[in-house]
Amino acid sequence: MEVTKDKHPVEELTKDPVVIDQVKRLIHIAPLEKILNVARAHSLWPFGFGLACCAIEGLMAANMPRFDLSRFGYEVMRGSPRQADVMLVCGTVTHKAAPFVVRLYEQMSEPKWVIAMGSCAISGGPFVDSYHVVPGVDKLIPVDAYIPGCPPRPEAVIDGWLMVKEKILNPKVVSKVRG
Amino acid sequence: MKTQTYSLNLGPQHPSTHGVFRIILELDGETVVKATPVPGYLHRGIEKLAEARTYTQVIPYTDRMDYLAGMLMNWGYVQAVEKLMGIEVPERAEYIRVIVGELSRIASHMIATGAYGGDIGALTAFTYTFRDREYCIDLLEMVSGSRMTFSYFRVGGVADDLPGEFYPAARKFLADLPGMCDEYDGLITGNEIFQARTKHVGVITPEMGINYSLSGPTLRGSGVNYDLRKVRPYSVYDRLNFEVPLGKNGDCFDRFRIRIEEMRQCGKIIQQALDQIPEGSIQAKVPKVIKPPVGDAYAEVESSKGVYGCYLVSDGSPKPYRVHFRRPSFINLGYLAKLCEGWKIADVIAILGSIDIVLGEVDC
Amino acid sequence: MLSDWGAVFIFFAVALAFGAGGIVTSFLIHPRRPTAAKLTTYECGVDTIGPTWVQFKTSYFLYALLFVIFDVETIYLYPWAVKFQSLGLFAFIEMIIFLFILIVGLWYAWKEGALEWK
Amino acid sequence: MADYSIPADLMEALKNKFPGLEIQENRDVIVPAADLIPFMSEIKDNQDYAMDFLTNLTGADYKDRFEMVYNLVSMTHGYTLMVKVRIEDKEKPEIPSLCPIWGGANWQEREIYDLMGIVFTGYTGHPTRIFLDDNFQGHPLRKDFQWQGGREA
Repeated sequence: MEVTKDKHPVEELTKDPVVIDQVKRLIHIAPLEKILNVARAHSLWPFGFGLACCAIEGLMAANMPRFDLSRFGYEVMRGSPRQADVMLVCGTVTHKAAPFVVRLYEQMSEPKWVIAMGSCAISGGPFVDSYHVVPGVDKLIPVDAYIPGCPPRPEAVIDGWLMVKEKILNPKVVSKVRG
Repeated sequence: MKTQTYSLNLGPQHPSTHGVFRIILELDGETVVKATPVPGYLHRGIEKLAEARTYTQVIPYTDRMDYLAGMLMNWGYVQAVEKLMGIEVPERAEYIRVIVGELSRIASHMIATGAYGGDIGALTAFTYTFRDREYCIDLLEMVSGSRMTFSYFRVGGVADDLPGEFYPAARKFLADLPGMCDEYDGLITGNEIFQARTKHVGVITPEMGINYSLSGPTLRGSGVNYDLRKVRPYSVYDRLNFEVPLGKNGDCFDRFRIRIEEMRQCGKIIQQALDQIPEGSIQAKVPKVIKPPVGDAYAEVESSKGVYGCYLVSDGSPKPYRVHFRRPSFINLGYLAKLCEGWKIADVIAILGSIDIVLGEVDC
Repeated sequence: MLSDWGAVFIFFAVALAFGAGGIVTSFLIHPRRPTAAKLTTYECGVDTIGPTWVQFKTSYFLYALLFVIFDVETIYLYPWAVKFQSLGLFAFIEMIIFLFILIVGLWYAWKEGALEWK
Repeated sequence: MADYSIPADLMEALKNKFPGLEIQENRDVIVPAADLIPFMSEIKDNQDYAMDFLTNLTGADYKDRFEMVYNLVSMTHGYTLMVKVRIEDKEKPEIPSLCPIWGGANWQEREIYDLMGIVFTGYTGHPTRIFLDDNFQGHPLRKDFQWQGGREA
């Protein structure tokens, strides 16, 4: 997502700094993208893309009564990439599955995000030495949030979702070192 | 008017394939003319990786195969190593293995029940079964510290003892279990839409089931009484009495119904095991570095999907020379191609759901 | 006289605006980045196999046709059902005849096997 | 563990019907590749053994030979039997397929061909890969298989 520039339109009208500061303080023209981002961040539609064990924790357990992802508004699980916002890659990406992982990512409509869940999706995990495993899904598609664990607990998955929300609301948060 | 058949991908990315499993369906309208299953999208080469690991390091790979019943996977592998080395597992460890194994079976059957309800369209069933599975997973987490990939078994015993608060929590869970199973019966089994969609669909005859080496609820749904815990009792199963539920006409409905029955029987088994568990050590005398004698061994365990076997070849070094896992989900799928012919697309999803496959185990 | 129809018209306009509004605003503001890969057909993540424009069975068409007929029939039933008491016996008989004609049509379709899925 | 193997007298009957048989001390049976099919159909059809359930079918790659391992169970009598077959020819390993006898052998044989490279003759549809792509070079479970893992040094 390109970062919108913070130029205020009043700067074309006058060069007087005092006026510009007052107008900037009073009239806050949020670009349309920022408003949409607030709406998007609070109702992301996950793309149910269960590969292996993490799918049970990330797609199923996190959505079910005890951990209840719908408290955050992310429970609408879509089966097709056309209607999904976030691609939750949970499980091991193998060489045979790599082409259709990339294809599904490309078939998703903008704006789209990717969460790599579990050590298999992050770096190949326990199967990194295998002849048939892609060591990390970020070798195929750009990833926005990584959730370590094998499998990560549903609470960690929810924390991953909140990281993506944080990233959507103010993109500069990416550069801030967390924790 | 002659109609052309067309090919459709019930593809790797599909809500009802329980993971990345692909069936190329040749369809004439709605009816399946030919079905070609294509597994392999999750093939991680566990058997090749196991050859480069020591005997104890292979244990975490086993419960990433059938990640719904991790304990039973550990059991199959560990039993093969013990048979190869001729180790006698102490009494208490055997009882602990039965308790956590049956708990893992309950958790696996709960997902199978909920997912099958979801496949047929009863999405709320999934919520109920998962809510109860969380209680079952709490018990297993109390014992092993992890929710799904336990790696709790060791060659010659188990990692550590049952914690003190496990017994009251387990008894409370066992008291609620029959109520949970009645709830699933009332919610799913009794639903006539569910029955209309699953009765007399995907019928497996006993002869075909045996000929195609099917096992577990898939085979017992056709009335074949083949449950390793009864046919060749291993561990302490010969001291526990329980019945093996059998189906009558081998259709999707029977395969589904006996899974709920099996959950009730698991409750009875755990009850008896909790009553009879003796005191004592939980780990046999095993050398620090496990070097089995040269030779091979094959041992089998009844996992929630069927007979789970492990064939081990040792050349005396601390690393296994060859490890082969007999995976029930993989072999149960061998019959899917013939089973789906002639049924409609919706029935194919019902049949695939009733065989209850887990892709980590199919592709190994 | 006009005001009565005016109310109906306003109701219709609001309904139209509500529906079309959502579509138009989303059309205006959603980002458009059509890439070649994005426009390929989605079939579970893999390429389609074989020709997809095939002659398929007529039962799809017959089912849709029967549904449309009986859907239209229920539209006619609604106004009648609303004014059921005040219309009296004559309208009741009239509607029964109308229903009977359609039931005969359904019976014929059923006998001819339009509903079975061969 | 109770002993579920075939009793001695039935084993003797097999021995003299198939002279090439070699019975190990733990009652595993080594069958020469030539009369694998007759042996297997004998123990399946002959009601004394009634080995109608093929539990496991796998292969192992040793230095001087390949070895196929079949585990069989008799549903009626409850016997279990492990049958081994040695394939001396390492360059072109071939063995008759058991699919005509047990349908369950189909996928397991395709898996062994895919990962080990042992060709199963006498059945249409073999040998085809089941897990890996058709253009995958080599058979991973062979000891001489070279591959490049994902671990950055």
